[in-house]
Amino acid sequence: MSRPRSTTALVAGTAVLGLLLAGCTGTDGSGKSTGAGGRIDYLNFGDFGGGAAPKPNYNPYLDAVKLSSTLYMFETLYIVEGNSCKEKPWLADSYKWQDPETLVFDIRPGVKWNDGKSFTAKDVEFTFNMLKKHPALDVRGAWAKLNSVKANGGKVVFSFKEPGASAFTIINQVPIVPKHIWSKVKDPTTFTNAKSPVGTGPMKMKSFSPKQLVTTRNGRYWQADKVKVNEIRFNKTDAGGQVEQLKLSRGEYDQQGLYVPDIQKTYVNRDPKHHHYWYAPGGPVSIYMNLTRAPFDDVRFRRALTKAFDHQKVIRRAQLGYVTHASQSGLVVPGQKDFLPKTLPDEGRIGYDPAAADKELTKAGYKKDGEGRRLGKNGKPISFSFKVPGSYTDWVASSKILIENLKSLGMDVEQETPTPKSQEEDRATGNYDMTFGVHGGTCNNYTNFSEPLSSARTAPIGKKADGNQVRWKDARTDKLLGELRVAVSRDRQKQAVHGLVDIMMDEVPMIPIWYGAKWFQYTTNKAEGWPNERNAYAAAGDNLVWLTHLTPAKD
Amino acid sequence: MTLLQVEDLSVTYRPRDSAAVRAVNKVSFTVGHGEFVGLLGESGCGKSTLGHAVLRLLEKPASITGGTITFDGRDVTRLGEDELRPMRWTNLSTVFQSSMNSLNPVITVREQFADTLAAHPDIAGERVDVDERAGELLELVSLDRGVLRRYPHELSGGMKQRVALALALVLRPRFVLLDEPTTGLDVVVQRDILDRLRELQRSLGFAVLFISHDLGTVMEMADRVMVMYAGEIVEDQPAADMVAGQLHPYSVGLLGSYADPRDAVVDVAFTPGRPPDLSREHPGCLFEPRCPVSVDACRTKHPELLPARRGRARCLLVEVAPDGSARTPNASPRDRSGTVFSADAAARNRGPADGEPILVVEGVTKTYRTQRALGSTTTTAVDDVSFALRPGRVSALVGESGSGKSTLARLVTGVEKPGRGSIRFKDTRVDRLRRRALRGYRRHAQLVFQDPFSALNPTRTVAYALSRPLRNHLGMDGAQARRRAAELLEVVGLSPAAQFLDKLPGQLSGGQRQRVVIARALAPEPEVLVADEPISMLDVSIRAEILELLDQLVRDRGIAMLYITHDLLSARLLADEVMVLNKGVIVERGPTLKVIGEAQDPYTRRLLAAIPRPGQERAPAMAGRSDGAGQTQSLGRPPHGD
Amino acid sequence: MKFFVRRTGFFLATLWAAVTLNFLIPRLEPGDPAEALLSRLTSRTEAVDPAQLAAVRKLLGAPDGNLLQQYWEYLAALANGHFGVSYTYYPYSVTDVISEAMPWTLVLVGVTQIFSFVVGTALGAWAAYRRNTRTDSLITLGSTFLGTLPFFWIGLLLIFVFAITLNWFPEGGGYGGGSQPGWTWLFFSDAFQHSVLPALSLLITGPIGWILGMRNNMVQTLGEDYARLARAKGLPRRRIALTYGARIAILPNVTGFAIALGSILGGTVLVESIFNYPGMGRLLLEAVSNKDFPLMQTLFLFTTIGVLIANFLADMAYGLLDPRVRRKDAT
Amino acid sequence: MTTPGGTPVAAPAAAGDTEGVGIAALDAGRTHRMPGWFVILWRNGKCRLGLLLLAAFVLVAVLAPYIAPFGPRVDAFATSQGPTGAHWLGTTAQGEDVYSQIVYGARTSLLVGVVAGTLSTLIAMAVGLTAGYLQGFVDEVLSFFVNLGLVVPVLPLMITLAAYAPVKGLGLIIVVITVTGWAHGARIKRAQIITLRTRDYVTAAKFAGDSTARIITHEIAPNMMSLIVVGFMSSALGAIGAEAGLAFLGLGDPQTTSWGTMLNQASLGGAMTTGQWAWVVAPGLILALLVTSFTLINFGVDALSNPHLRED
Repeated sequence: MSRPRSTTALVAGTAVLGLLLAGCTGTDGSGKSTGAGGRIDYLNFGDFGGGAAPKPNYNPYLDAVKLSSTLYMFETLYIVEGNSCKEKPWLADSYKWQDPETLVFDIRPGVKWNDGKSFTAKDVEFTFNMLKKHPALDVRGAWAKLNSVKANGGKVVFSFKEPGASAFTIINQVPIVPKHIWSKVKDPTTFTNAKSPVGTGPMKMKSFSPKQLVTTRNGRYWQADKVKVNEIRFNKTDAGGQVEQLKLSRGEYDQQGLYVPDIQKTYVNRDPKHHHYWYAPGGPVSIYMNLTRAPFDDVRFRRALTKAFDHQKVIRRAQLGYVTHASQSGLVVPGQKDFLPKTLPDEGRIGYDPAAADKELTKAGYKKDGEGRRLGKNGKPISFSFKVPGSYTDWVASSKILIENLKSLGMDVEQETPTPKSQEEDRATGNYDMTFGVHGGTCNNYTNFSEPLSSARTAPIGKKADGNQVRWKDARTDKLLGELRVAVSRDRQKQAVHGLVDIMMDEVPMIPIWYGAKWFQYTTNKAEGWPNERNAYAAAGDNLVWLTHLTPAKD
Repeated sequence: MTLLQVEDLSVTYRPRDSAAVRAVNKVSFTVGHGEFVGLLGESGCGKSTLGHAVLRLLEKPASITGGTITFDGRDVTRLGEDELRPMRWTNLSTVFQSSMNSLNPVITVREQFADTLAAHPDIAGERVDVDERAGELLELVSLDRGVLRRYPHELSGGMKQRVALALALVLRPRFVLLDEPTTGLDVVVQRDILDRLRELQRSLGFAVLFISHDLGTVMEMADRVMVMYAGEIVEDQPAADMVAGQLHPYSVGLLGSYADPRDAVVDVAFTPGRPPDLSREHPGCLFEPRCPVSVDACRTKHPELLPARRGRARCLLVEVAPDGSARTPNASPRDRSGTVFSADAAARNRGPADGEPILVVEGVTKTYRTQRALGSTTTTAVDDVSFALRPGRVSALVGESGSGKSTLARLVTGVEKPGRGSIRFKDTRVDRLRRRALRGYRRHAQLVFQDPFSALNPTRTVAYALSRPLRNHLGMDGAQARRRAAELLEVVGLSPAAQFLDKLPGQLSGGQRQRVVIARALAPEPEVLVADEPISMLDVSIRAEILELLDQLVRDRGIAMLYITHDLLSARLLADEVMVLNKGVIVERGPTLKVIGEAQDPYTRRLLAAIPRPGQERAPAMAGRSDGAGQTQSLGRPPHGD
Repeated sequence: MKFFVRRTGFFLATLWAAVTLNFLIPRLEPGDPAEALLSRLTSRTEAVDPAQLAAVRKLLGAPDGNLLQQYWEYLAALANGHFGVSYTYYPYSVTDVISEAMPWTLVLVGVTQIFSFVVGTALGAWAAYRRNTRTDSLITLGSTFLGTLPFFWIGLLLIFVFAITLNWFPEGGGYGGGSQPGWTWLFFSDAFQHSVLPALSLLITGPIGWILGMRNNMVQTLGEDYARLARAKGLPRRRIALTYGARIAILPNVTGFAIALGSILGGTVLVESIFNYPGMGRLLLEAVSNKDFPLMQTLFLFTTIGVLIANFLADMAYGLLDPRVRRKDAT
Repeated sequence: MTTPGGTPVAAPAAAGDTEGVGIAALDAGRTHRMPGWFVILWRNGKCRLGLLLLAAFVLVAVLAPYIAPFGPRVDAFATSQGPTGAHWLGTTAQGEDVYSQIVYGARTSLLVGVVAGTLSTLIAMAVGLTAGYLQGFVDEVLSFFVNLGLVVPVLPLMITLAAYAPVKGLGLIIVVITVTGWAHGARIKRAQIITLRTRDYVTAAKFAGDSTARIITHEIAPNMMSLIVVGFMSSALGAIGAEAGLAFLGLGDPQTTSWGTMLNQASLGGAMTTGQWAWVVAPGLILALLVTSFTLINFGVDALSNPHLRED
């Protein structure tokens, strides 16, 4: 970074003032500090949520307002690791499908709440039944599937209204809270849990200020031996893009999840040895076509378009190389490549081939006229709009490249840049020709496919659809989704997913372009063992998993 | 014994964005110890600038560009502000033109005395008792000591003026410059203050330079009078001598503007034209274009201010007078036709006095309610007034400011509605007209305004102003209206009309504007004309000109006119019948000569006494003034900003 | 009496209008607070989970019923002083959140406003006192020039120079992460350090309006007859400048100052947003972007009341300071 | 953001018999073809500089496609570059040419200034003139709205409006600025018309049979010209500043190239961390330059609004 010399003169006048007030700022980021017992003294993490003026709130169900430290204090029965979607036993040892409608967890013995009380199956039973009583807390919608939850000795029995395979990830996203505390809470929906929150997690609260939240190691943790961090300090990250990027580049955060332009230059190059990032792929950002309108209702047209887009240019130019080429399959690869049919070439990525696209379009009956305009079936030049939220500058830049691609095929495409809100609204009500949408990206493949494709989720044009906003109606898809929903075994699941992937590839209800990136930066000054591209044992969001992998830095 | 000697003093305004103006040009004069010198001049002649220069109070863009001001042997022009300060107020004291604004509004009267005394400890004494000293002075000017505790806004105009006078005398100065000290005050108050002033001057023995446009006052008060025209002193004579015989033709014209309304034949002179533009060079006599007696040499030779008789004069004709006598040969303005307006006692050649009235006002009463912070007060502006207007005849409504005469003008023209009583125009009840009908009525009843500077829209040409009533009331089209507008201009004496049609009001002199205003009033060929003080805002030298025009119109067109004025002289000149209005009530009425000649009501008599008759034993101060403080401002064209 | 009734009437009517406006504007846009809140949490490359949305909606009791009904409930709640629960800071009440932010804004903006006013008025008076001299040109042109610089841009440059390049001051925030808010010296010195840059950015442009206003008023009063008479009286220049110039010229500035104090929130949004200052301005921006109706409405309400009170005080102050208006209606 | 005191008042004229000077200035105005007010503006040195500067901005805005080397949204260049020969002010994080954006940004600022300035002047005139001329009940009602407009906190209102309007774009910004910015002008114009409506020439126009509307438009409005110009100037200036501020806060239309959006994107795009000072400094300076031109013109406009000069 070049510092203009002239600023020296500029500030000379105020230097006196500055000296009077001198004193350094910010958190000390670079010092190495490995304390007793081979543990790391503390780590500086990024934001802890809660808005501009955070208030203590450690109610794990108040998704929108709880502070991030909550994620380190409460745990779930299993963790479905977000990268490869592997199931990791956590507060439960193991599980078994007694029958397709009954799931039984064996509770891990010896787990203690951080107040010293034992964690039991009763706590799980209490937690789920509390959510039943207060639907506002049931943020994952568990009780849409559940019939009852009962503790049975060291076991907890979940019975579902119908075969509940697809609910597995949902059940395991519910943090378990202590019955002995929460049963006394009058109204858990307004309970902030602000005073020494009791959980099973590796960290517990130490102090809170709106600028900094400090958690400390929970010595009673059931896998305390794996936690090598004495303290995690969460720092309010609200100074706006530039300053936070700057702090990051100074190494003031040991872990952070920021959008950083030109990260190689502004972050990694500052300390290539210790500054690292891993932008794992998330849900695909796809081109949504309004399937009720011509020519998007023609599968041959859609299929031709899959080759029409220059993914690489979008990735390189508009997305600064932070993202990867999305597979047409709808799955996130490479994480979920196990679910892909082995026969699928290049994991479903379709390359840019404008000549082929042109040929296919012509073959499908979309000829060019004398002026090079692509004509629709009605003989009129094809003309439509591409809506993109105006304030998402990278999306706008991406859409420009995509529109250029379409224009080079002779189509007249106009970019429209409404507000994000109205773009969402238009997409939900079907008031668009072509636009961007995001789908999938979770470990629950049923959700991944049913949200964008299930005919049950869609709505007529003009009505708000909470899913399937492309308006895809296909009996085969619905049938496959039905199978997937109840498929308990991984093989059965794969089978159904294969079918859905085929639909994505052949019928092209939408065209994934790139995978949204999960911003994740970390330094290895103090701690090592962070998940990354080479060792993708967990996703950035699996904080409990990677926290138990961190070790003090060796050098 | 000379106290103040001004030698070749010139003052120039150099505004940033227009040409320089030599407002005062090589003025020389002296003021002796204890002498009372009057400086007479019409608006724009440079008299106030001269006053400010003498006090060294000029501010940018004006500055002294030549000459000396010697006070008590010291050249004031060479002194720095710090050297000047001890001289101020102890030697050179002043009362400003607009005393309404010459007291600091946010501190009490006492404080304004106190700071003056504190600034001059050597004269006032270190431990002067402010209350005692100031109180004493206030009593001198007939004010209660309690005034000391008041803020300026709590005082009336007259009281403020007295305070200013008292303040001017607090350090017993040797010289006091009085710049129009009573302009804008009511007659009686003026009279009182000036009497007081003269007494004090005699008893305290300070010298006075009294600047005023008010001829009567100056003549009465001053020992010696200087007349200023276009930045120069044109005449300087002992007051008595000047009354007896003016040297300069301009002075002749000025003094000729007055007459005693009680005389059987009343002649008043006027001097057509306007002062020259001082941003340009003029080779000859500056008064030449307006001079009734000029000769060829006047056009090329600039006259010097030379001794003449017991004073001085700046006129070639005086210079060449063979015997050096002061009497200018052939200088009687009466020799030049069209510069005198006269009325004699005989009945005028007008409509019959008992003709059928065209407009009848009956028992009209109008009250106003003024909103105050707490409650409201009611004022009766017009109380049970009745009169009638007849074609070809002029009825004058005479009264001071606040007498209700302007309210009557508004009632008659339908601008306002009376609370009680009726106003009938032919068969129409004017007091009941609404909107459209009112517009129709105005085709028949028009108004001539007091202030020609405000009555014409500065952004609209003469042709536009005249064409509006023609188009609206007479339904003329553009071309017709323009033709008719030209004819109207000729009627009011603006000839050739083509020269005036496309001018903006700013390019016309006050008199010309008033003619345009009259032409506009005539445009719809009204049967009733209400003239609200049509001459009070004009310079004295041209007033009679407008009266003559009005007289002619009434005679030629058989218009019924309501002439509203505070000035019995002009009423005498124009009206057939006079009604004297005091506090909303008509106190005296009758044929003009009878009311004026045999005034019964004390109020009428007081008004009569206010008319200056220079040279006569008792010449009460009162001439070109009227109601309201706003007048001073609009009397002249507005001062120019930088 | 009538004056008082009119004034109160205007006060209430304005309040009502502001409150109504405040109710209506947020409802122009589609979407509800639950969506806004969740979209803040989820990046735009994640699909929002409908179950989560439904839960949050239940939690916040998202507006239902028709507009009129909502409006009545809203008015009734306000009338009872129930400003509601903030959506962003659920389950904390709006007053909780605002009361925490208010001191920051009041201190930062209040202090700088007072300072700006004092310095600006003094400089303006000085320029008028020395009018048409080099001092005058320096002050007038200098402040005119500074006045043209975009205020938020100055803020950015200050951060760039003093925080990023020189690292003398923190880049933003009200205090550092290490210090715990409280009545401790440590915290105050930390808070002070954090306030230097935002205060500086306010102080660079703050006095300009006062300087020019004061100078022009005073040049005008010094040109009045009373000031000229004061000169003629031979009063010392200082006395003329102070009693005949500044004393009168300051009156409109005082009124302006009261109003400026009232509109603190209005002026503070940009500073607080640039410097992440934990005050009401940033709270407002956040409330707006999160569709936190209760918070936004309350902030808006407080601001409007602040302005109204300030206007009222300005009227009063004018009456006290200027003997001329004591007798007149202040309308 | 708020500057007290309003438009600076020019020093009043020195007292004295200076009528001749005033007449001379106005006469001189008439000898030119230009309207009198323009001549007075042009004669003032500072104001002339301001007018020339503004003219330069207008020229740049009109000729933007010829002056700017690239389109404002052409993102075909290397991203986040510092100033180079090809890109005088460097490139944005999206690879757009900063200099070209500066050039095109002039269009936005001027457009906002002119359109919002005109609109709020028109509203202010319509409301102020009607209220002031008609008085009575109409005045009460309109004055209420004016006072309301004056006390409603403007910036928060702007932010709320800008954030919640269902459409984004320059049009919205202009509407928001207009809606929030007319009250002050209306109040001044109302006060002015109250003094003007009692002028004799207005009464004279009534006597000449002119309608109320005609009196307002033909008799009164021309005499308020300088006030209207002043009002327009300050509204335009306010609008330009407000647009930049709103855009900086990210409430503008990011697809519009304006100096405010540039600053917003520079801020988001890490211009400071990547050391691209030109990207940050240039939009601010150029905005300051435009404001300067308005301020300079205002010096002349003050001479216009000086009552001594304005009245006939």
